[in-house]
Amino acid sequence: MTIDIVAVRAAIGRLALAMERDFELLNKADGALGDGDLGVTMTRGMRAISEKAEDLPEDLGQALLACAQAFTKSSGSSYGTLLATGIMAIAKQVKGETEVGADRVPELVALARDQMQARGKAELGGKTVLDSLDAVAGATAALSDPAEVADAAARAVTEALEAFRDRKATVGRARIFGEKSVGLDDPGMLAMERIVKALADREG
Amino acid sequence: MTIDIVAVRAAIGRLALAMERDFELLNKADGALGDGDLGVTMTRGMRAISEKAEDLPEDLGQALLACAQAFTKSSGSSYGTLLATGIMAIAKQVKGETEVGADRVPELVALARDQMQARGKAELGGKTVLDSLDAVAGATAALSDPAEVADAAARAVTEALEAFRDRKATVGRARIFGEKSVGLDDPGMLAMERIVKALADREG
Amino acid sequence: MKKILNAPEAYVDEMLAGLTAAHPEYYRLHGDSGRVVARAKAGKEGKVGIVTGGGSGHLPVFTGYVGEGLLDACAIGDVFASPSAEQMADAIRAADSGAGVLRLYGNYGGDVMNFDMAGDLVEFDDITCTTVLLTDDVASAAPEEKEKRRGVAGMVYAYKIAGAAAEEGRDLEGVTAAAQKAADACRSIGVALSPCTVPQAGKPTFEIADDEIEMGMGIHGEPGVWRGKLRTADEIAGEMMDRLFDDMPVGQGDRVSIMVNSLGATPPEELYILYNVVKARLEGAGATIVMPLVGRYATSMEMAGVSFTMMKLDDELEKLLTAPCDCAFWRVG
Amino acid sequence: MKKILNAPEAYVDEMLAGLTAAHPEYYRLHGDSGRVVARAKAGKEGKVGIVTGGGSGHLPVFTGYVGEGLLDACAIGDVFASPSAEQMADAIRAADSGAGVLRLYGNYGGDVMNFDMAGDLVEFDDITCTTVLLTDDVASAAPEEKEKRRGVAGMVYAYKIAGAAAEEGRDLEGVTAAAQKAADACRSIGVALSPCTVPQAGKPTFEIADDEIEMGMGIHGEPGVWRGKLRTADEIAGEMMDRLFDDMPVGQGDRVSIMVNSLGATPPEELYILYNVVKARLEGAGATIVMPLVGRYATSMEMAGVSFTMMKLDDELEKLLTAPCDCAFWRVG
Ligand SMILES: Nc1ncnc2c1ncn2[C@@H]1O[C@H](COP(=O)(O)OP(=O)(O)O)[C@@H](O)[C@H]1O
Ligand SMILES: Nc1ncnc2c1ncn2[C@@H]1O[C@H](COP(=O)(O)OP(=O)(O)O)[C@@H](O)[C@H]1O
Ligand SMILES: [Mg+2]
Ligand SMILES: [Mg+2]
Ligand SMILES: [Mg+2]
Ligand SMILES: [Mg+2]
Repeated sequence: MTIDIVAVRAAIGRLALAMERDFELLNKADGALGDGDLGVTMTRGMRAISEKAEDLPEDLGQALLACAQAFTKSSGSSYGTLLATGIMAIAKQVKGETEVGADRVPELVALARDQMQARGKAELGGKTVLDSLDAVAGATAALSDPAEVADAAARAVTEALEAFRDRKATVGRARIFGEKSVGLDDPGMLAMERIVKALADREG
Repeated sequence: MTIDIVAVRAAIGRLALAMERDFELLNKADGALGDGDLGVTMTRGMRAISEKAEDLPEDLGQALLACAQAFTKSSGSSYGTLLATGIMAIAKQVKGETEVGADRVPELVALARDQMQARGKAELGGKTVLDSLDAVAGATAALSDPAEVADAAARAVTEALEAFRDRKATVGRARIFGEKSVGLDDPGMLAMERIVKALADREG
Repeated sequence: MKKILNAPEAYVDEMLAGLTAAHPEYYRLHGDSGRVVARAKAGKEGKVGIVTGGGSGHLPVFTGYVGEGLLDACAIGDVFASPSAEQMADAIRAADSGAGVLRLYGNYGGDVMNFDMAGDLVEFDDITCTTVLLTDDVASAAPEEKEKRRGVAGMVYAYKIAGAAAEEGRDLEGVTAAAQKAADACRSIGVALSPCTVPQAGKPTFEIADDEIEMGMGIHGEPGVWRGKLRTADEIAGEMMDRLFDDMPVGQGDRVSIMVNSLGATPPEELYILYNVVKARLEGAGATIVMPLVGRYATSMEMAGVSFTMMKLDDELEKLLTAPCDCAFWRVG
Repeated sequence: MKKILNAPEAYVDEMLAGLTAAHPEYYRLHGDSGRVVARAKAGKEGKVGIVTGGGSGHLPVFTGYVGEGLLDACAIGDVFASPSAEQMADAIRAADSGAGVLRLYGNYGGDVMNFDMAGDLVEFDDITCTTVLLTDDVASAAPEEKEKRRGVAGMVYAYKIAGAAAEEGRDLEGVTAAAQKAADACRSIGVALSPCTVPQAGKPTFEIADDEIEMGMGIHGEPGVWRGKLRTADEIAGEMMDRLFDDMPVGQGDRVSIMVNSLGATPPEELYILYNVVKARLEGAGATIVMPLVGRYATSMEMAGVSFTMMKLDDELEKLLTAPCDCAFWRVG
């Protein structure tokens, strides 16, 4: 089983639903360490993408580029811009392809991570979405079976969230909370946990 | 017994004391129907006059003019300006005299009332200090014995206060309180009651 | 409401010290009462003088409007309290350059008595004075008792018109007539959302519930026409325009200037939201808007709320309104 | 805190509609995102463009400073939220007249990422961009981490300097260098007395007791350096000046401009009271004050509080600071 536009559309559907469901959860997490808009960013962004889902071209690069642009237009929040940056990086990489194997996942996630790091100018290990992606890229490396990739990704993203929970935030609005951020989930890592689980179809 | 500069100095002393004593009372009455500064106006004004008391000339006209000016400089409140206007009117009338008989009181009070009315452009009967002065002028008319004048003035000013209590204010800041002013003393009438009683030495 | 100050008694004097220190090119203290502000550069010789006065706490009103094409001098009292007649007389003297002085101010009892008395005082200096009173607040008395109305932000328009007329070289009669015409052409209405605190009183000027507003409330907290639940910007602006139009109808071809004024804390963002309705209503009535003023022109310290002032123009008023003026808070041309 | 608005979602769009309707001689909406404001009259052909951007709720920052001798265009987000990269790209396009565009804005994470991405987007249009970030808030990071500091009211000085440099006809490199010099010469510190309410959030940005203030608090309510009892104006101003002087010593013969800025609700009266201390401290250190700015230059809606921004001048900066500029909120010359 490979990833094609049909799979992308299905994933968009699952993700959009998950983000409607997690609206309050993400706002609340961001409210504790930031400005409380992460749920808004994610539902708005996914609604914008959902509206385009049916019209997405077969070319995965073009399709993902359209998704990134829809997300970017929907808000200017940090997370939205970072996600769009990551999706755009993947889009460029798969331009012209209509099918992508599960074995490409680690490479593409790492690519997104790197581009997002360049955009946000933050270090790895800073308790941000980058650490979630880093964990996913690491855990899926060398895997190629779709189910195994999905399992590993879902497990890794949750483990990263838990592993970083008791560390201090060093980046973005959360940084100003300093010691108070210890024990609280980074909102961006929490959001990425929900995103990866929805994409991997490994909820609950 | 006539009124000379010694009597004026004694009266200033009594009045200044009374105004210190009634500071809160007058602020409160003005607070209910205005901006709550009438006690401030009166103590400030009387302090300014007291400072000059020893240096006042024998000429009652000159002495009262100095009192009026001291009061005017001390504040710009309506009551202060009205009082100064009244004192100035009396000052002009007694210019050059060093003694004034008690029989002149009704004439001088009426004069003050008229000049103050011209300054404030308010009708008699409007529940203001003018009505207090009008009552005093009326009650003392045709009297000449100092003690009788003092008694009549003190009685009249209290009666006026009571008579107007249940009427509606029509002038100054109190006007905007409309019906709510019924049952409340007009602060300026209350102040005049305290003033007249202190001047007449008929406290309590 | 918290205030940044030293001693309450020092509030006004320190404020004036800072104002004149920050803008020495516009303002200077005149005389020794410490409460008279005059232009840093005297007006043209032989120009009619214009003075105003009133309580502190309304910046830019009153002192702020001393400047070219505006006022010559201003007497300023304690917060929300009239200056003394002596101070007003000093202001009149500062404004006089031989051509007489217009006293142009708002209709408040204490101010009126003191300016009248100040007029008596300066008679000795052979200064001729005239008076124009602003009575623009439609909420403060019925049309039949128009002369009892308070003066509010309409003052700013009157300063502008009178100032421009004086700058043009008109004589005292001419300047007074222009000011009176401006005063007659202005109507205002305010709505208050929250009170302010007079430093020496130390407590808010009035109490109002967290979800209430008061339509027509005065700038010192004088009672308005109704108090009720907070409404939408469109509803608030709509009612305010209704009340202005009821008092001074506006129709096809009319030219009007409109001021959307913050009473202090209300931010410009909210004024612009209101302006959409103001504009739609005026243009809907067939009028043309000339030089709309949106901002803080007449305030009550940190009070939240807004006022609208509408001035109907004829050619003369429009020319004077758009003529140049310059002070630290307002520049035209 | 009560606000006058219609729907919270409509706040920014209605505000921009009102702003451009009230001041059509200064501002126009550009493009169809509805969130890009450009000069009504385009700048000189071949002039370097200057854009800024950031969240709404800070008027006159950011949009208000679009104007001659200042900015060419501005992308504006929801209240306290970054505009999107697309909107910023549109603003850059509006500002460009072939000589390149300086992105001049405050150091906030979202804004930085979006302006960078916007730069990527306009590369396709062959527009050369440079960047200068304001990091003037000394309370937001230690001197060793100066590059992490937030940008606050120093932005206004940087707009003024960069705008004047561009108007002079300097090239992109020259304008960028002037802006960077201005940014490097600015230090700010703020103190908050009360919060404001973001319309869509509906509740105050922070809570603070009735007798407390927070020194160094950010304009969105970011924690400051201490929270404590309200003090006198002299003590507050004294500590703020201490913190500025600690970060950027000022001595004999220095020429500095100083901004005493209200965060919104704090009235000018209180700013002038503070200015007395500011002036005494600067002159006491032997410095000369050039063009002090006292007023509302960078706000957070109805937040009560003040900020001080100090800019040390050399001949170049002083010349650019005092050069003419003109927008609806500020005029020099
Ligand atoms: N510079 C950065 N680099 C990496 N991740 C970042 C950066 N800034 C923010 N983030 C991530 O984004 C999340 C916050 O996103 P968001 O709520 O959109 O921010 P804001 O509302 O401040 O724009 C953080 O929890 C963090 O995971
Ligand atoms: N126009 C007027 N004519 C007569 N008396 C007046 C007038 N205005 C005010 N007063 C009197 O002055 C009193 C209020 O004085 P004061 O507190 O000094 O006024 P304010 O503080 O409003 O200047 C009133 O109670 C009334 O007796
Ligand atoms: Mg956020
Ligand atoms: Mg945000
Ligand atoms: Mg009173
Ligand atoms: Mg008073």
